[in-house]
Amino acid sequence: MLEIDNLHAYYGKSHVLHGVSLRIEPGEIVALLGRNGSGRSTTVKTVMGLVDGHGSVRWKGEELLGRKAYEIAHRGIGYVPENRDIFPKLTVHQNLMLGQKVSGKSGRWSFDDMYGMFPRLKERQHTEAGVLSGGEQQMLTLCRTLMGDPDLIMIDEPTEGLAPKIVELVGEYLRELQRRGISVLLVEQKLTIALEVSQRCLLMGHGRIVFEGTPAELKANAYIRKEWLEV
Amino acid sequence: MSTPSEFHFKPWNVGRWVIWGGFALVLLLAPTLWTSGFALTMLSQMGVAIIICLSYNMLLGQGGMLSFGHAVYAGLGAYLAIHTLNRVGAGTLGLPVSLVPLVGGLGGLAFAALLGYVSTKKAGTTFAMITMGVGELVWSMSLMLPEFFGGEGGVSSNRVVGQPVLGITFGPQVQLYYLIAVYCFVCTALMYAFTRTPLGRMLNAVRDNPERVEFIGYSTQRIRYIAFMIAGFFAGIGGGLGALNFEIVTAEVVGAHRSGAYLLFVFLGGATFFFGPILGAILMVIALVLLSELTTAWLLYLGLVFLFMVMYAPGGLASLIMMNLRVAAFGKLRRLWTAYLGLFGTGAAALVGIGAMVEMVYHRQLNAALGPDLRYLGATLNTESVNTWVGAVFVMLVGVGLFELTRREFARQWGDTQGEIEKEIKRREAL
Amino acid sequence: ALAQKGETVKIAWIDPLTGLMGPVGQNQVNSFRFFAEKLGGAGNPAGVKFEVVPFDNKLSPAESLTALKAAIDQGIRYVTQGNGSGAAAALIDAVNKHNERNPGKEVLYLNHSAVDPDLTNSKCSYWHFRMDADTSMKMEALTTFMKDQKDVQKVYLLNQNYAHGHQVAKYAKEIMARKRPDVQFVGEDLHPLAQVRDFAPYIAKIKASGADTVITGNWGSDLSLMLKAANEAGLTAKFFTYYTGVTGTPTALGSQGDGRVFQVSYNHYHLPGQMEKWRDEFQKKFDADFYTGSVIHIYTALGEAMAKAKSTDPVKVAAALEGLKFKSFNGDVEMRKSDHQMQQTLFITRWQKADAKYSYSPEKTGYTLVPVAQYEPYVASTPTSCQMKRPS
Amino acid sequence: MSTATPAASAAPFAVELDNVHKSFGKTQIIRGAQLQVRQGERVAIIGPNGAGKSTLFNLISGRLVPTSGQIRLFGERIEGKAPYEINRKGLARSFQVSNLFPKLSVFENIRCAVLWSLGYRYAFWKFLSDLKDANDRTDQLLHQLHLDKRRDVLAMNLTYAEQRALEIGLTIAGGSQVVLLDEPTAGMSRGETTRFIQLIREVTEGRTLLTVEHDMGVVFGLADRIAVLVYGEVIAFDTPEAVRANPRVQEAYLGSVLAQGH
Amino acid sequence: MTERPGAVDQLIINLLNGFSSGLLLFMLSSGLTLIFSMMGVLNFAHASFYMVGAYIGYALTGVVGFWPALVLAPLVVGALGALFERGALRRVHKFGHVPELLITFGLSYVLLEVVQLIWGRTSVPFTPPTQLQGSAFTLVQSSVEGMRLVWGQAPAEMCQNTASVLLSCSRFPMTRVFMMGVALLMLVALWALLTRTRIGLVIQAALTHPEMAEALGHNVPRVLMLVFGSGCALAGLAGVIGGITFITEPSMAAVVGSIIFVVVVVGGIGSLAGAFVGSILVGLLQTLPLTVDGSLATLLNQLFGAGIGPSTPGWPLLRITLAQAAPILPYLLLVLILIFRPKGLLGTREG
Ligand SMILES: Nc1ncnc2c1ncn2[C@@H]1O[C@H](COP(=O)(O)OP(=O)(O)OP(=O)(O)O)[C@@H](O)[C@H]1O
Ligand SMILES: Nc1ncnc2c1ncn2[C@@H]1O[C@H](COP(=O)(O)OP(=O)(O)OP(=O)(O)O)[C@@H](O)[C@H]1O
Ligand SMILES: CC(C)C[C@H](N)C(=O)O
Ligand SMILES: [Mg+2]
Ligand SMILES: [Mg+2]
Repeated sequence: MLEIDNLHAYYGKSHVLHGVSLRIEPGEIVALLGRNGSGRSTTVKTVMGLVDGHGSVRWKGEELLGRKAYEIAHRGIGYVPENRDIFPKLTVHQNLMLGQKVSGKSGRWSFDDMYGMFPRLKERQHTEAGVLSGGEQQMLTLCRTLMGDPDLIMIDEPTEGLAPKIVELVGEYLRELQRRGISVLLVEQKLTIALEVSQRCLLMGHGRIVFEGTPAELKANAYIRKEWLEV
Repeated sequence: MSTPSEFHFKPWNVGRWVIWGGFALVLLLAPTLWTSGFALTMLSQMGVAIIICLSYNMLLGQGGMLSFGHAVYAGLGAYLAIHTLNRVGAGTLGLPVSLVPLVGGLGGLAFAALLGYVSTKKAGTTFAMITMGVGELVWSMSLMLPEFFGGEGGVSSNRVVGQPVLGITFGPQVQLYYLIAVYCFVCTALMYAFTRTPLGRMLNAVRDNPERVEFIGYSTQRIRYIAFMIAGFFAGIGGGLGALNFEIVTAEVVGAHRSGAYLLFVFLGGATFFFGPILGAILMVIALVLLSELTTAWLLYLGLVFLFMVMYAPGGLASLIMMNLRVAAFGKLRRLWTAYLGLFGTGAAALVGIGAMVEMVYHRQLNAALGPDLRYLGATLNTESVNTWVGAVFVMLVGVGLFELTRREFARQWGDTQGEIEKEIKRREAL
Repeated sequence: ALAQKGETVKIAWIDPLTGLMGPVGQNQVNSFRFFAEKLGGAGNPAGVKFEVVPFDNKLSPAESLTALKAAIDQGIRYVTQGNGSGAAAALIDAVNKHNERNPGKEVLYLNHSAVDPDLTNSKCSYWHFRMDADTSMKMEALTTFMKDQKDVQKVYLLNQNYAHGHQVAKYAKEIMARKRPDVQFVGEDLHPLAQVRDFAPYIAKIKASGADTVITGNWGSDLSLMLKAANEAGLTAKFFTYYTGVTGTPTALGSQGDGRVFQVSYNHYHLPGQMEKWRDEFQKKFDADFYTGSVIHIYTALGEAMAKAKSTDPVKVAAALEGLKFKSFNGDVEMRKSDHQMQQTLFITRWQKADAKYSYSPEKTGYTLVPVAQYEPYVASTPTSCQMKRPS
Repeated sequence: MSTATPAASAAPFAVELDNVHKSFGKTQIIRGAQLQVRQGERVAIIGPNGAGKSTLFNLISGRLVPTSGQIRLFGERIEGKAPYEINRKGLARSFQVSNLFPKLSVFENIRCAVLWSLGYRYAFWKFLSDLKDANDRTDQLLHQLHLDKRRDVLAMNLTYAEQRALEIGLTIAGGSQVVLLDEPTAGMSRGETTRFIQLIREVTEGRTLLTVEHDMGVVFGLADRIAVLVYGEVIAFDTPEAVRANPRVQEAYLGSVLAQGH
Repeated sequence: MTERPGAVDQLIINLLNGFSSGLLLFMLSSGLTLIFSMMGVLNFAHASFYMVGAYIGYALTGVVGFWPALVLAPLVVGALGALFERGALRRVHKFGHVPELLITFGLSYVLLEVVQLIWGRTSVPFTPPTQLQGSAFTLVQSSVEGMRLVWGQAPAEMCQNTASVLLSCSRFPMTRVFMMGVALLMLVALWALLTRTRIGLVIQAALTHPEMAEALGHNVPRVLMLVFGSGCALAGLAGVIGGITFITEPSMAAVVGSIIFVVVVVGGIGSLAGAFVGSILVGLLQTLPLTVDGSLATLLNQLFGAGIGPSTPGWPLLRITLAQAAPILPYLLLVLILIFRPKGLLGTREG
């Protein structure tokens, strides 16, 4: 339902994406892997309308490029940024409230689902989000985006700064999404959970997709891993 | 702070010698280019303004301290200076007139030490508001303490006192101008030197990220405080020179309007570069003194200039200049000059049109009785006749229209050049 | 056949055109232009033409000095100013210095409305001539009038906190004590100039003091807001003022203070003959009221003096101006030699509905100032402490 | 895997936490933490998210004041002192999210951090360019951090990894004996991480090091001893092997991930 | 009885005056604090919008009559504000707070000149409608019966002293009562808007991470425009009411210019309640001291008979009466608050 075709993106004048093409089917989890600076975040941001790009990004048949971020969000795409971007002055609960696009409407998801998934947040729900621990903030962003009830959720490095145990939790969380029929674009660079949860892996390098295949294929292909993931 | 060490600029740094030499030369020759007495006072006022604006930028540009009360320190310095001058005049104090500004400086320093202590406890908006409050306090005080502030009439004095030192009485304006010029040069040099010192650099650090500063061993409050006092000192010197220049000091020098003007024009000149405030100061004198002589609509023009400058050149003049210097440095300015020509041409046309209309509106409101005719850029406009209005509108519309077109073209070319420069830089880094 | 016949005398007008007193200044510069035509050329014995060159001093002493420099550069030798006694003092000082430092380039300062008595006493200067009547003289006239008003018993002084206001309060107390020892000053206040939005507290205070009379030098909104608040609070005291006439005040005043507001001035709207024509012509031309009568004094005095001196050289003219006697719109006037303070007739006027007899209504308010008393120069004349230093 | 060097085991204590408590409002975050780190030791602090690791660092570095308990640096009590005072006593820290001087060049960033330790304090009568020692030390540090190529780039224009490196640089520049690093390798790829650990080893050579990490690879690669913080308490403080074996730690923190990978 | 009549009623009147001017300040500062706290913009043109409101109210009154104008004028001003936000402020938002502040600075110049071009440089006769003219009530203080309250304007004979009784009447004008009423309504309305709606949250979120707020589906630009617009509208409303209560002239902006910042900061940035308390406090601080003619000197002399006179050092300071010092008290308060409680009285966060 999301088709990216030959996408180019620039920061000022520096050319970052050199024709990225990929598609995501309903209800599948796609992992977007790659080194630092390979352009994964940029890809996601461009889809979200936070960086302007050229080429085509079609969502359920509609062109998204040139649309404003909030319009895109309203069409059912959720975005979890890599640097968390929680609203520090608002409480945890208020942050979640802002996840909802329309007050009180969060479709498939309720506050309790969230607190159920990450009990830690329930304990902290009335503290200013700004003082949350790194990990707690990470959990909060995940939940906040879900409250908007997206059909596709693009998550940028969710396991970063999480305790191993929580990392597993996140894996659980992703499968839960899938169970509820939500597609996921998972941006990762450590293979940790990516290989476990995803159906397809895309590998990015220098602003291009350099490999596409199942986790198994990626595991098998030592050369590609060496070339595009490890040093 | 005038330890000699600050003067041995790197001898091999030619560029720096050229710049400072040029600066000195300009100060030296200015009065020979503009000779009239009025021009001389303007130049003198510019010299004073330069010192004060530079001192203000220590806070705003280098320390990220938005002060609404800088006039307080320049002003109180001025008052102390004028009182000192009167003492000298009365013979109760033996001090060469040329040193009186230093008294102003010490005054500024003292008050900055006193009031700055409370102001610099906090940063950000809190700091801004405290300075505003302190400013208003001092201002209202000035009306309540005529003994010191001389009430509405202010304190006046005579700078021709004591026996002339090698024939210099400071009677003639030009002699005073050169005194101001010397102070201006030295203070500018000192303040530039300041930016090259440990404290100066830490001040930038405090501006960018006060929290981290605390974790590399420095007390942000202390840094702000010291910087504030130094700024106060130079502001005071400026004030003292101003006192000598006018031979009168009135309460307005500590007023909020002054403080506002310093802020506005420092920003207009460009707070992000050291020399920005110098441009700002020159503009300030031109705008406040000359412009009001030229047109009754000066306040409107001033307001508009600010609106547009802030919108289109938030870095101030200085940044505009530096951007073009960068283009020049990469030898691409030649490519842009046609675009610039078009820009200025059409822009001028638009301005002429707009100016004509503004002037006519004002004329109709204020001087209609003096007959319909209005002198404007050598031409005579009849504010009654429809034709002139149509004409003005036409000129304006055409001007604006063409300007917009050329602007687009320019923007495109500018974008390209910047892009190439970026690439070039990347390439050089790669090597 | 006079030497200077047909010569053009430029006068630098250094007063506010923007800010607080902008409107007052605008009105005054128009007055100067208007009478430059009327009294220029054939209009004066010397046959000189007058040209006014306005400079906006933004009511600031320092700016006034810059303007003075500019004027001198343009070779202008005559300067006039009037709004703000502070600027006036600064100008006197600067003119003194200039004339001392640049012999042969002397400049004369003709003061049209700055009324601080110091200017012709402690600060008096040979190069300064005041055509307005100073605060003390006006107070003399005012108190002479109040002397016979038996219902004036308890006086309250409410003034702007600046030179002019201070002077009014000071002289009110001094002179009243002399003329009406029985009058009791029940209170005094100084409020910041043009800063007060709400006069109710002051009025409440006046009521509490039980005052039946208020003396104030206030002008502009400071005066009208004061009277507005007085009405609202039901304070029925008499107000004795200096500047009810200046631009903006009549409009703001409106029906308030009908019959209870008095003004002291050296002129009023209903002077007979030539003055009426000029008043109406001015009104028609500028859609404004002519109240700065001293403008006429200035031109006439210059004309007379230049004729007498057979020259437009400020030094000679200054000499001729000293002790000059001539006839002006308010009768015989004299530029007193000892301190260069014009001696002239003063009027007390009252704010009330315009009627057939007193038809002219400032700012078309339907109200006007009608003369209720008139005092010969000697009545309001005050002694001077001036030690005039004349160039040898 | 390095084990506690015999030298360290005898050395005097650098940092001591004695029954430290910290609560925000009514929520207790640190509940009587006990920890004693010897000079020259490399200690990793691990624990679930929100256990209080960063808070602990904030308490030690003076960013926060403990509600109760003692914190000693080289035997001297420092709780409640201002960050800059503590820093002057020889303790420096890095931050979980890079905390640099964005509008200053890389070189300036580091030089700012060396100034105080070289005794230039608030001097405004000396030229920076004349401070040979400061400039040399800075250049040498840049070389160590592999940032000498980016010397004159503004900090805000650095890539993420470079910013992390600079963050470490700012921390160690002052030459403090005790160094606290909060998740130094967070957000780095495996490859960079390995390089980075190497870097940290070099630059903190011979100093006392406390670091917070979630990446077990890093932890075991870097630490002589590991302290496990759970709900504001140190539940274990021992050699990596021992900690890894400890069932409480398994249950509270590591989970099963440890089995696979690394 | 010996006591002069009019002591109590004067006190009451003074308090009422203090409150009413405080409430006008609140009308102004509520808008300012709204913009300040939610957009982080120090809107130096706020007082100018107050003036514009008065003038537009005056102009509209001529066309549609006062009451419709009372509603329309604020809307017009609000629209102007929104327009400015859209056209200018939005562009400079990314440059940081100082440019934002300076652009409003520039705007205040332009507004002043434009108003003067359209309506002239002196005051315009903007009078209250008949319903609001005259007194709301009169306090009649009698040396015999004490004080009582008469609605409307007390008949003259009630105030005439007779041989036996001393009487004094103090009236309280309708306009002020109206002003107080509107201000209180405003307080309630705003409070509802901010606490009962999500918009407040969205704005605060946009303050720190605008991009993220958009990515979550909130139309941030429009919200900001709304906020700025409503802030200006509030100023406009205050303008219309201030215009009829006091005087409609160009300098009316300058008079309130900086005092409203004092109010906002003293009360606590971002706190509506704070703005309210601050306004009342400053209002009282501006009025009550005016009634006190005592100075430090008199105080010391009376308390400990310290023979302070013109010869005493520091006499110029000691001599100043509280009445004269009144104008500076708010600023003194500002500085003290910022030093000892930078959050402001009811504020939640610093700067
Ligand atoms: N705001 C920006 N301005 C300029 N260049 C940028 C900006 N953001 C990213 N870049 C550059 O674009 C390239 C791709 O960045 P991006 O963030 O998409 O990489 P990534 O794959 O997400 O890596 P990581 O997130 O691990 O750093 C990098 O070279 C980066 O330096
Ligand atoms: N200023 C504060 N006010 C209230 N609670 C706070 C404050 N600072 C931290 N906390 C709480 O203290 C707990 C510990 O935070 P801390 O940042 O120390 O966790 P951490 O161990 O660093 O976790 P992570 O590994 O995710 O960074 C968190 O639950 C956080 O919400
Ligand atoms: C013209 C007047 C309103 C001003 C007055 N003469 C003064 O001294 O300020
Ligand atoms: Mg990324
Ligand atoms: Mg942490």
